[in-house]
Amino acid sequence: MNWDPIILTFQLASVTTFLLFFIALPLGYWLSQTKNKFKPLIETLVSMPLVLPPTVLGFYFLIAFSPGNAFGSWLNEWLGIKLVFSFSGLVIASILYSLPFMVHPIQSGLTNLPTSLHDASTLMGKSKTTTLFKVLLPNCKASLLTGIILSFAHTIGEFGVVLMIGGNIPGETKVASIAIYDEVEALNYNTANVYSLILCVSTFLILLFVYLQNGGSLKKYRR
Amino acid sequence: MNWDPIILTFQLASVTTFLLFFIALPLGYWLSQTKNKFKPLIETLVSMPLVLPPTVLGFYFLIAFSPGNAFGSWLNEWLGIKLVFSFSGLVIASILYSLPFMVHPIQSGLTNLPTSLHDASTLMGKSKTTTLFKVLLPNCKASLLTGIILSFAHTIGEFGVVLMIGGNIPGETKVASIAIYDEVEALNYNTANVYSLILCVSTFLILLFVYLQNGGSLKKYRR
Amino acid sequence: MIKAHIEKTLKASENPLKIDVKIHVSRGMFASLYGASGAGKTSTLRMISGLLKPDHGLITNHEDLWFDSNKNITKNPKHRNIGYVFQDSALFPNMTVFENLEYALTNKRDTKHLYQLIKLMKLDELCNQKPGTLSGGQKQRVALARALAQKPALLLLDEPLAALDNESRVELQDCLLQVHKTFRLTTLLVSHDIAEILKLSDQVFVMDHGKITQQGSPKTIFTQNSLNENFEITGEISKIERQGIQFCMTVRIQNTSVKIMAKKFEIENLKVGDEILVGTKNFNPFVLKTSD
Amino acid sequence: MIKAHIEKTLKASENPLKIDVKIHVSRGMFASLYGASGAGKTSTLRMISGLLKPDHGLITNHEDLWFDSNKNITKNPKHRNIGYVFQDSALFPNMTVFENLEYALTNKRDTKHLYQLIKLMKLDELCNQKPGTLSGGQKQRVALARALAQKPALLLLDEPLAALDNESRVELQDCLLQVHKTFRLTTLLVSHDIAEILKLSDQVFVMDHGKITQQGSPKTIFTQNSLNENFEITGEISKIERQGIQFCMTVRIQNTSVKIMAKKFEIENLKVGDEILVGTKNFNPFVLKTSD
Amino acid sequence: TEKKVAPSIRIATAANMQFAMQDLCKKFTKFTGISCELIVSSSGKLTAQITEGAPYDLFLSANEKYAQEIFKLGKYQDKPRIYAFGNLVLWTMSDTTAELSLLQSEKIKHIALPNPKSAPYGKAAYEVLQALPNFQKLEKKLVYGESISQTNQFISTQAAEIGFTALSVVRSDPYKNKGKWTLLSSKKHLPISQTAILLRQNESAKKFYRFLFSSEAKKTLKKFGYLTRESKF
Ligand SMILES: Nc1ncnc2c1ncn2[C@@H]1O[C@H](COP(=O)(O)OP(=O)(O)OP(=O)(O)O)[C@@H](O)[C@H]1O
Ligand SMILES: Nc1ncnc2c1ncn2[C@@H]1O[C@H](COP(=O)(O)OP(=O)(O)OP(=O)(O)O)[C@@H](O)[C@H]1O
Ligand SMILES: [Mg+2]
Ligand SMILES: [Mg+2]
Repeated sequence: MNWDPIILTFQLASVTTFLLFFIALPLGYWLSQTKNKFKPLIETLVSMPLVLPPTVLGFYFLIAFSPGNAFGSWLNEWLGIKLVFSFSGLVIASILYSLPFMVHPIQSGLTNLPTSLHDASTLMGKSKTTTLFKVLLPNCKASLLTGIILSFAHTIGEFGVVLMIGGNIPGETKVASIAIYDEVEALNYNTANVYSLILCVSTFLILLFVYLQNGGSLKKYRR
Repeated sequence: MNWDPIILTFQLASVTTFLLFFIALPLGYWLSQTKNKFKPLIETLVSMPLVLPPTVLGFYFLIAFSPGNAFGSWLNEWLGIKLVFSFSGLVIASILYSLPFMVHPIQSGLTNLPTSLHDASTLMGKSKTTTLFKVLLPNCKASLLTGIILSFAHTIGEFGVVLMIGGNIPGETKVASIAIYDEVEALNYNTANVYSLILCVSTFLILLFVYLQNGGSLKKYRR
Repeated sequence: MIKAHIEKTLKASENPLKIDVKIHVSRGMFASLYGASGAGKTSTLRMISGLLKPDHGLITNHEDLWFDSNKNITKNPKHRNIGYVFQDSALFPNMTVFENLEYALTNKRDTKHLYQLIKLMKLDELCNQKPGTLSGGQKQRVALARALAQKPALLLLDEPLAALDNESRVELQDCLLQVHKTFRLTTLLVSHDIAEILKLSDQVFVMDHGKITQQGSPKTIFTQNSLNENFEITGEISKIERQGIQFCMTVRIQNTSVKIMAKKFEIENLKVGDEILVGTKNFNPFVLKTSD
Repeated sequence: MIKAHIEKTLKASENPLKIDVKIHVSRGMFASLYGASGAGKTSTLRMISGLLKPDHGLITNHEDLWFDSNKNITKNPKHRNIGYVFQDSALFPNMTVFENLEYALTNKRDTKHLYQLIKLMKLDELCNQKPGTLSGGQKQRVALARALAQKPALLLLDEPLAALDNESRVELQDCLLQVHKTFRLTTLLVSHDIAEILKLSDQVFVMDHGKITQQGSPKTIFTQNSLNENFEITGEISKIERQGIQFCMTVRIQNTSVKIMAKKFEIENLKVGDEILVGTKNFNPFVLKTSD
Repeated sequence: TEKKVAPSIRIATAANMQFAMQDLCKKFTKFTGISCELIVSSSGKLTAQITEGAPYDLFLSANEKYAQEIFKLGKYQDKPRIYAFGNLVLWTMSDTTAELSLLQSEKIKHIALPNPKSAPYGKAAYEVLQALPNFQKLEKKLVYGESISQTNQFISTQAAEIGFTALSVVRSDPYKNKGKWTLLSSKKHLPISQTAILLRQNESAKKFYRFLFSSEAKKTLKKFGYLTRESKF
């Protein structure tokens, strides 16, 4: 058995989760605060990856990212970035694909904080950034953790998008879910089972941790 | 262009959502009430479809449901139900796959109701069922709606599982997401684009409706 | 007669709270449970009602055994027939006021009782409104009516008036008095308002850190306890005038005249010339020097 | 001197509420805003602080223009330097009491001011605790200290004591009095407790359905308003005894003796034999017939 | 909507064969009145589904291995039979002619081919590449499509500058005049044996099975770029 796909999967999940956190943070914060009338529209767009078939998404990524296309060639020529068949492309696609899994918990965590915390900090003359980092985020750690862990687990399980734009390059874009698919295609069911087991067990443990932790932190406030 | 896949998709989504509602209702209710120590475990299992690669899930469904297998043959012989390559099989797989999208909103809707509503009804001598249907559910309609609509939209977008156990049989298991895949495979990008457009627009509108409605119902209580 | 001898350890936050209480309330009496926040008042009520299971103990209502840890008997709360008013009213938002009352009826056809309650509690005009459109005071009035609709064997009131402003509060207290006069239900009220307890109840249990520290008549308890909570002085009625729906009595005390507003039922057996005792519970006076 | 002439229509629920108020509070004064629930008190405070934008109007603090709808000027709330105490305390749960106070400091090195506050408000022992472990009264004491830590130009208090039990409430009222004596901050308190307003404030605004219906000194307002809310009678001090940290005065009124507890600062210029006026605000008496 | 003509047969078809099969089916229906449904997917997935009892009448696999795998189950009477051989081409969307020598050029960043593990055309392409002198360098440029169709997507969207595909693809209607391609000699790789196995012994299915080996079918297969028994041997 080859461990590369497993290692690569965890690398992809880590990098994606890390970057996603910093993208989702301002977005979730904005959504939790705004009364803008376009808010439902933005919320819908953020949630689209939940309901779109990943292969559809992947196919359009392929078209958008490929250098034969205006956007893709612009990226390629001006920034020297090639998004198809590369780890960085997978990261970008995964970020888009896991976006709702990070934005939703952050947004709801911030929304559920009493507004008086935000107001109090503002009236003390603190900037929005100070308020966010010193007051709001430390008080919704559980939501942040949920977001981080869900995104991580979801990226581990990602398949359709990666299949479409990854090109199945060993050590670069061949993640575990693709490896399972490959082995199934090649009728090596035993190897597929081993990969699947590793994937299932690790996502299971990760989720169980979230729920144990959530239960625990909720219990403190339950009457 | 063939409308069959679109019609089939909406049929599948409707049947799945309908059945799922009645499965998720007792489950969500139980999760919202219980202090059982296995609760985090059940919550984890319910959430697994969120993070597992659909193709992995589909592959194991295929094996589990197939008449060559103990469970599949039992179903086949005793109940006369064949789950692979049939519409009913798709429904069952979709129910499992969309489970968290229905259970989560119902559970959180019920959890967020003041416990005093439940207590008050109990002390009036009402049974759990009466309390649930007369008091609790009517007061978390928004959550129920969210659950129904998310499940519906998610089933529309379903792909990996259906591809594996459905077998792509026109009029029976060839839903829109598979049709798109097929057309892309056959290099008919135009038809694929039309299908994708229909799928994207309908899921977009459905989600937008959820968020407009959520925003609206939240606004009433916002300070 | 309700008897509750119960023990339970609550493990919230760092320091667990051990509740260990003995409460006896005779049939038809109005008893109150007084204590600071966190003393365990709500938990006690929840245990009596069966919403929370005690660790040890015995609860009986007249001949009826509700809980016995030795015999391992727990009567389902839904069969205890308890009228319970929650601090947050707990009206069902999906039903109108009338539907809320109707839902609570044990016998769906007993509409006579329903209309009697609506009349008694002056709910006629609110009947078709949803709870969301009611004021805090109106909500609690409806919640009280709903608790009475099921003709309960016991009435438990958990700070029903704590969230109200002064005016609604006094109004609801009068309403509670009226109800108790009419139905003579055994009642247990949780409150941390001494004036309220003095006004309403026959008996008070003072609770502190899960234990009953004092019990007896409210007047004895609260006057011996905190000297300046209660104040009484005698005077003579010199005039009674009608003012709208109320009455205004002029009372001569020493050489000043004091005007006191009163409800109709309060002055029913009073007339000019009567000597009366004017008291205030919760006496929290200010003092100004007049001679200098 | 804070001046606020503001208008705003709030479109909550079915019937929108139009707030239209003129509030002037002179420098160093303690003013209160009184009114039933839903009258618009909180919204008014939020508009003054800048958390809510008025539709029209003008708000100035001394020479400083905070809001002018004509000139389209809105000063950012974070630059208004307002100390605000919320009903729910709004302490930051992730910080200890000390860190909460420190966070509010405008000048991080001004620890002298910090320690002065901690001493004044008796917070020494709470400094290292997290807000979650404090009682309701302690929480509000910390919240008040925190609002003072930033040396505010204006102190806004939104029912800081509404959720407290009697004992903590009276204690906090004394604390507020003390603070006002020490810092002489222009203060606006929202309350629907008449006794509290009478005890604390120089000036009261009565608010009803978004409008100021009455304003003036609390004594005038509340005595002319509801006859039996206020009660005064004269007596003579016959004894003053120390009892723990408090003092117990025996006052002879008519032929009864009444014992009244008092704080040290309250009896500073009183002695045995002095004639005093004993009053109670929020006079909600009961009447008993004694002659029959 | 037109009513479905009964009886009809379901043919599980490997992706590379789909264009030729569409044509064959049309002809077959015209002759016999029996309609055909094509289930197009990768050979691996179809094999898994047939193993689990998928209701297909006929399976056209892209190589012998998958058909043999199914025959091994012991449920079927007829041995798998090869009915045609596939041809491999090198295909590009750019203006330069597609030559094997072009692969080393700086401009070529990615070379697309189907996954050799599961797709017969991929395996053949890999064999061709391995025989090249500078294979080590080229290996870094390889990107794998899940099936031949995905490889076609990679090439046609220009995500990969060049790639290997089936002759039938570049001769199909959608791609007839797109890009440049060269046929690779079938001597450079093991034969790509298009294999058929009959899954159900019903009359219609048998009829199609027979039709597949008829000279009429062979004509069509040739037109789409396959070699048949006669032409090969
Ligand atoms: N179900 C429970 N499990 C564990 N601890 C609990 C539970 N319910 C309440 N507590 C804790 O027990 C203590 C007493 O709570 P309780 O609600 O009975 O007090 P209370 O006297 O009603 O106070 P208040 O006046 O604030 O309503 C509190 O510290 C509370 O956090
Ligand atoms: N941001 C807002 N937008 C619209 N309506 C609001 C807003 N905030 C409050 N309201 C509504 O305006 C009315 C007045 O609210 P406000 O909180 O100012 O009253 P209040 O006098 O402080 O009452 P309470 O004593 O209950 O705190 C209420 O009916 C409330 O629902
Ligand atoms: Mg309580
Ligand atoms: Mg308010």
